[in-house]
Amino acid sequence: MTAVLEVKDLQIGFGGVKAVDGLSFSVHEKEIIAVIGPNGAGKTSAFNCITGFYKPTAGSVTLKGQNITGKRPADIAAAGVTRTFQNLRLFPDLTVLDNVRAGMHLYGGQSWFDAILHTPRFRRSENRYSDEAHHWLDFVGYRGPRGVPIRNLSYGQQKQVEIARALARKADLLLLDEPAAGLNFSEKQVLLSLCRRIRELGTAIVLIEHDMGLVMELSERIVVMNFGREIADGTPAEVKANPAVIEAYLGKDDEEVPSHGDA
Amino acid sequence: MSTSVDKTRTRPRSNSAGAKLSRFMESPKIGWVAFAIALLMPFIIATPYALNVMTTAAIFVLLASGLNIVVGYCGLLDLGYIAFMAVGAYTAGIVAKSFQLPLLFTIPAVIVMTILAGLIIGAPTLRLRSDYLAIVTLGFGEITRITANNLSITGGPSGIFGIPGLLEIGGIDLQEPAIFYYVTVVVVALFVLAAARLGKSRLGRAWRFVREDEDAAEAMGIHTYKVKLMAYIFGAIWGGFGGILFAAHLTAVSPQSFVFLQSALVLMAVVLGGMGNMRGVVIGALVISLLPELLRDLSDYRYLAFGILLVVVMVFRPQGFWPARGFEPERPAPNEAATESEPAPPKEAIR
Amino acid sequence: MTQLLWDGLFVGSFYALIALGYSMVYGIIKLLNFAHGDIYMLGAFIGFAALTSFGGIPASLSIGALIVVMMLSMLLTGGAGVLIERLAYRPLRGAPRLAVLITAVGVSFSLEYGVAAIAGPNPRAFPVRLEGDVFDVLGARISLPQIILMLIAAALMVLLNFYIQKTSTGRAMRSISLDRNASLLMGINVNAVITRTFFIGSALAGAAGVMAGAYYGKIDFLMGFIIGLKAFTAAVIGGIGNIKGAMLGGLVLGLVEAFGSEWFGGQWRDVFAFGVLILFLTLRPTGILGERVTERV
Amino acid sequence: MAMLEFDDVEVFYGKVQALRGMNLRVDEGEIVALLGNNGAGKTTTLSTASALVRAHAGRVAFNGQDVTRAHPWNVVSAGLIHVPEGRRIFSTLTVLENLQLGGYLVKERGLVAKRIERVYELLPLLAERRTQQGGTLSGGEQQMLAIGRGLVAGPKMLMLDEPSMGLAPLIVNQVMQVISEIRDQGTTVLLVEQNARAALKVTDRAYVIDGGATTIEGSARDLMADSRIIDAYLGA
Amino acid sequence: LGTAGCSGGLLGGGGSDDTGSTSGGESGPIKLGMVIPISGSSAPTGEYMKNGATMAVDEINKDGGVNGRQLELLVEDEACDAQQSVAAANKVVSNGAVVSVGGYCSGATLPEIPIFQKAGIPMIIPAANSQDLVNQNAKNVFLINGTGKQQSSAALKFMKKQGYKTVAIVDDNTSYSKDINTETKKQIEEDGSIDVVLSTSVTAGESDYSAVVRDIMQAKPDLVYWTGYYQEGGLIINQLTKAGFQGDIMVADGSVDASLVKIAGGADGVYATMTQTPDTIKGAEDWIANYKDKFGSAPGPYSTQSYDAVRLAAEAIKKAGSTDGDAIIKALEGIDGFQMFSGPLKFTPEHTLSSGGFVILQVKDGKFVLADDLAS
Ligand SMILES: Nc1ncnc2c1ncn2[C@@H]1O[C@H](COP(=O)(O)OP(=O)(O)OP(=O)(O)O)[C@@H](O)[C@H]1O
Ligand SMILES: Nc1ncnc2c1ncn2[C@@H]1O[C@H](COP(=O)(O)OP(=O)(O)OP(=O)(O)O)[C@@H](O)[C@H]1O
Ligand SMILES: CC(C)C[C@H](N)C(=O)O
Ligand SMILES: [Mg+2]
Ligand SMILES: [Mg+2]
Repeated sequence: MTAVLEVKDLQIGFGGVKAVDGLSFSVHEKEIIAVIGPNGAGKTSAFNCITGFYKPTAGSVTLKGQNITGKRPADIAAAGVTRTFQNLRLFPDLTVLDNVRAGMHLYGGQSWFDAILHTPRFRRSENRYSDEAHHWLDFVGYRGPRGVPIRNLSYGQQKQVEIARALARKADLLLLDEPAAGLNFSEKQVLLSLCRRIRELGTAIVLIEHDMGLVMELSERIVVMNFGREIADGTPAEVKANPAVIEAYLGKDDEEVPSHGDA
Repeated sequence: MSTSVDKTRTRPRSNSAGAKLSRFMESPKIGWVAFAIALLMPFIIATPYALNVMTTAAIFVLLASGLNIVVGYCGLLDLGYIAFMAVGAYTAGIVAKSFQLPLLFTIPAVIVMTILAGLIIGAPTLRLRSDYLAIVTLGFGEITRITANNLSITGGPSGIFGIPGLLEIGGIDLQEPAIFYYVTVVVVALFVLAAARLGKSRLGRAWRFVREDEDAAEAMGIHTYKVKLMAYIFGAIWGGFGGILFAAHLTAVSPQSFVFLQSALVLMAVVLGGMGNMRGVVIGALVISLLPELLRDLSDYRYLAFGILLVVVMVFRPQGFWPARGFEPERPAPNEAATESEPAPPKEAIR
Repeated sequence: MTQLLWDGLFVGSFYALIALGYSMVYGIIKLLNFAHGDIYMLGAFIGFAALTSFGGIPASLSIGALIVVMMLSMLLTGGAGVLIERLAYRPLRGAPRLAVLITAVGVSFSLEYGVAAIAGPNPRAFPVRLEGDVFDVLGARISLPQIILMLIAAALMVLLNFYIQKTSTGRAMRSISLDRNASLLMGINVNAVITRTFFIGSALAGAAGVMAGAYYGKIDFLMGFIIGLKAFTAAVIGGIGNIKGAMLGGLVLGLVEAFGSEWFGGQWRDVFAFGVLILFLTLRPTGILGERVTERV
Repeated sequence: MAMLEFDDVEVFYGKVQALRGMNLRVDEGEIVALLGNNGAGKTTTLSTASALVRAHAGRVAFNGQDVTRAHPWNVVSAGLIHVPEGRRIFSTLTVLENLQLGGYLVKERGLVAKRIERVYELLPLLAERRTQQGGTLSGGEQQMLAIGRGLVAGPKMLMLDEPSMGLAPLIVNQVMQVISEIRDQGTTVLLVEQNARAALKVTDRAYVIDGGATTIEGSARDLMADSRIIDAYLGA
Repeated sequence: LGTAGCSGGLLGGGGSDDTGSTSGGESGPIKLGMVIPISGSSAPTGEYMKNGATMAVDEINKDGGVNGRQLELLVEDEACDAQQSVAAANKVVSNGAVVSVGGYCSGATLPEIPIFQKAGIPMIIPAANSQDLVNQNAKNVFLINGTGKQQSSAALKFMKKQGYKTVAIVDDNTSYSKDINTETKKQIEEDGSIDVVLSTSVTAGESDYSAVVRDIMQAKPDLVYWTGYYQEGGLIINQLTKAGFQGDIMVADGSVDASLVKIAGGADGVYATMTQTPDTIKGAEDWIANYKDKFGSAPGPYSTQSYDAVRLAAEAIKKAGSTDGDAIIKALEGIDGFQMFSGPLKFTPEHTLSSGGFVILQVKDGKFVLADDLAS
């Protein structure tokens, strides 16, 4: 299997704090990988380095053999990475459909010239944009209204739209930052199957998640971070049994771990 | 004046009078109606004064539609927009006067100069957010005006006057007030239509994404710098054409015409009309340019009344007269749905 | 050279005083209050009206009278600011920011031409003039009134800075600017805090108006326009919304202008000043003390 | 005695109706949980109680006092504190300043400082970061800060909107413990939680909200055995 | 729809029923258009001008009008802005004006010329005096204020008489003011006996002019010549005095106003290049008293010129015996010896004043009085 993403010795610091401190891991095609770790371990910062929102102070990020370290977010997106955000980042005044269309920006298909003249090319591409927007909303199982501004949606609905927007990008690699936060049990089940269907599309997934049930059930491999470093990397079973992980993250008393899958 | 792209997506709606009206207001027909009214106006009243005021208003509509691209679509608060018109007007005036050319032939020069101006103003401002951007554009506006005021090629404080007309062919002088009015209306209508269409395209959406959240836009692969520059360049070209018409209309160009207040007035037109919605902006521009004329008879109290009216209007319609609609039809019509149920499965990733 | 520095700082301290109000109001409701310069004008006219209605003031009493009048003017302009906020800005809470900006321009027109309608369009000579000894400091001519005015300005600024940074009202002002709804959940009476902000900001502008009237001797209904723009510029240079930044920005702008006209001549001064501003912001997009954009993704 | 009471409350956002005859009651000293799907109206319920959102019909009473038409600051000073969804940290203020704002209406000076110290004890991660800007905290750290900020107010009743969101499992337990502790010290709690398993462990009672009204109500123990709840919120 | 409503209302409000015809008609009042600044920073002067013109109209009407018809003044605001002045000029044309008696800001007056020219309407410009107005060579344009060139030669003449060796010239960056600055500098340099040690501009509308004061103190000229308006002029005089400036100060006609003295906090000794004003003309006391009576305040700059512009228009219409533009122009060209405040009138072929141009005034006891008529 070829590596879709290779992260090597990644580092980023803020003032004195080293948020990410020499992180390395790789993701292979069609893999689903979870990144877990205590709050403030540097998970989101690592995502930000990979997607260009932070410029790593050291280390490298390689996407399908192409070095994307330190590039602009837009270029990295064009190279084939897409993401969601921990604190939703949708376009609040734009409609649900338009938000999803944002993910299709790289499809192109029309120039401003086409737009001014309303050429057939323009009409064709606009129809495609609309059709696919509906398709992706259907794909994530979104049931809410589609022609209204995002700010009218509840938190959970917005999370779905954000995933639909990311999917519309059709990237090789999808980074999800706590996709299950704010979802209840049945909604998490939907998310679970959604992730599997995404993998079937040929997209590798890296997700940050605190819901252990979901993580254990979904991921092939788990990377555990603490203080910016990797403290474990292995299959769910390996990680679950790793004393360092229990100490830092899961807690000793298994009974007390609130998760949905272990009951 | 814009055509809806998603024609197929209109749902059957109730047929009450109100619904009919609102459907009409949102349909492309309204643009034609407005255009027809503009063409018929001179048959109702054609004093030089009326023609002059209407021509000025039309030029103002052009400016507002250009600024709407920058502010309304892309969210770049530009407080020096009038500088683009200045660049257009001065370029046209200088070229036309020194080569004794009809103004029409200055268009290429104006386009080049305004694009240049757009780039110069755009480039350093790309990293700036909202209000820092506002002051920098304001600064550029002032720099443009003061420079024009101090250079001799621009005629210093008295500016350039005696500018040749647009064109004179076979006894028809486009400069005749009535003819000039028609020329202006047609040009302005085309530009407004183009701006509205741009707004409903991929580029137009990209502008909105940048306006709403630059980071998220970047994450979707939208090169925010490029997109912003495009907004400046389009805004600049619109302003440049406004400048040509302005120069032709007044036959004179001088720095006082490009003071900060003018930029503020164009911005008011955009906001008052409804940012981001071309129809609203057209109305806003008409109101802002015609209101002071309507209030002329109040003489001393003219601007007092204007100021109070502005406040009152905004208090009652904070979103502007005709705000951009945040809604679109939900689903394709059933006959279209057939193709939709089986969407093209996403194949390879798009680079 | 020292003269240049001194002149720059003196003008700069006026800019700073007005920029403060600009920055405060901006800080709390993200409004570029274009009417702020006109409050300064209003302050000057209130001072003018008060002093003329006192009748002739013996020169010996003038400083005392001036301070009383300045207080009065601060009170009234503060009140005017509050009224404007109540009538013209509050109804637009939650409306797009630019809508409020337009209302502000409307208010600006109304103030300018309202005063012109009442007091006439003619410029007025201020009834009291600050005159005083002139000292020679390192080759610069510095006059007593200049020193007094700068001291007053500095005192007002220091007080204000303390108020914003150290008191809980100040903290509330900053929190409202960041997230109004969350501030409500802290139990902050947002309306009251905004009112207070407008009062303080406008009162400072009113004070500056009276001071300018007494120092320069001339007031007119459009006097707030240019200085309003300057204050806006100063506030931005300093990092808009930042109180210390506004003071610093005012002083810097004063100096930049002084050097600009020295080096390039008066006609190019503003080109130079704006050029410096643009260059500076290109290198440092959030102004001198502007807070780092810490929005995380 | 009823601490918080909703009588047939209706709330609209423009044309969208979010609450349709909401009835709810939280008694003094209780911990009550609200469960429900996305968009059910949980957040709206809390916002209505804290007067961020105005009810179009019905009545909301806090501690015997009608707060349907009150201002948010009146509600806060009456002792009802709302820790909002999505944290809403003041991003450029420091952790300490954020906490101080939590005590905005507390008149005694020393009291705020004392409570802040207490928060640092409960959530030690915050103590390490007291001078860091709130906006630069990690998601979970922000969540802790939001909860801490609510505690500094010294609430009679605390409403928490998804407090466990984004928290590591260890911390979730910690937070749930904090919640039962403050109840033991006399604070009533209304809790919106998607992590129903963790929530029901500490709560006395729970409501399920659907379509803007409560549909199921019962004691935590009963609900944990209710198949409808298990299917939707707990998992087998 | 909005378009129709607005424009319809607008034009209705315009109150014009003749469509596009520009002839004044042969009955009803004879209309004089006056496009001046009523708003903006030049508003005060607009007021003075309007009053002066109104006074003349009333006097003439009281005496039975012109050719048996009454005069009517159509005043429109131009705010010193080209765009507004074009609208205003079109409005007075549409409303049937036969002569234009306005024009204060040169920049705003310039674009009016083609409009009035096309309509065949003569313009008697009471104040605006940029050389550019003359350079247009429009046959309908008549300037009854001295031009910038004339003012500059007057200034130079006086400087030489006084024996100044060094002068500083300061303008406010408006076309009128800069025009005088450059023209004076040019003439001084051609003449060769005086040094221009400083020629600079300030920005109008500010309060602090320490920069230019500093430059002047450094250059130490014998005379400072301020070519802008009285608002800034007063401030600059004040700030120069405070800085201890010892040389003389002279101002141009835009600064001749009682307010200059008040703003400066005393300006005794300051010279001015100016056409005669009522205060300096013997026998004008009655006129001033009348004006005060009528408007409750003293006349200001260009009250007299506007008064004269109306009287001149009336005279020309009377002589032409009609309201036809060409006839009036011819009549104006033929006028010789018509008495105005500035002296007997005769136009040069360029339609500027041939005599009775500039004199030197000086502030004495807070009032501008004649210091030198430059006759010799
Ligand atoms: N821009 C920044 N400035 C200062 N410190 C930062 C910044 N970004 C992150 N940090 C710090 O770096 C650390 C790692 O943050 P990060 O957001 O990556 O954590 P995380 O693993 O995603 O945690 P969580 O699970 O709580 O979301 C945190 O302690 C945070 O305070
Ligand atoms: N500002 C708003 N404008 C319009 N509609 C809104 C707004 N906020 C919420 N709604 C609508 O009101 C309904 C209830 O929303 P609410 O946020 O209360 O749900 P919730 O139960 O908290 O959901 P979640 O678990 O996703 O947070 C939803 O259908 C939502 O679309
Ligand atoms: C002083 C005035 C007669 C000058 C006039 N403002 C002009 O522009 O010509
Ligand atoms: Mg995180
Ligand atoms: Mg919610």
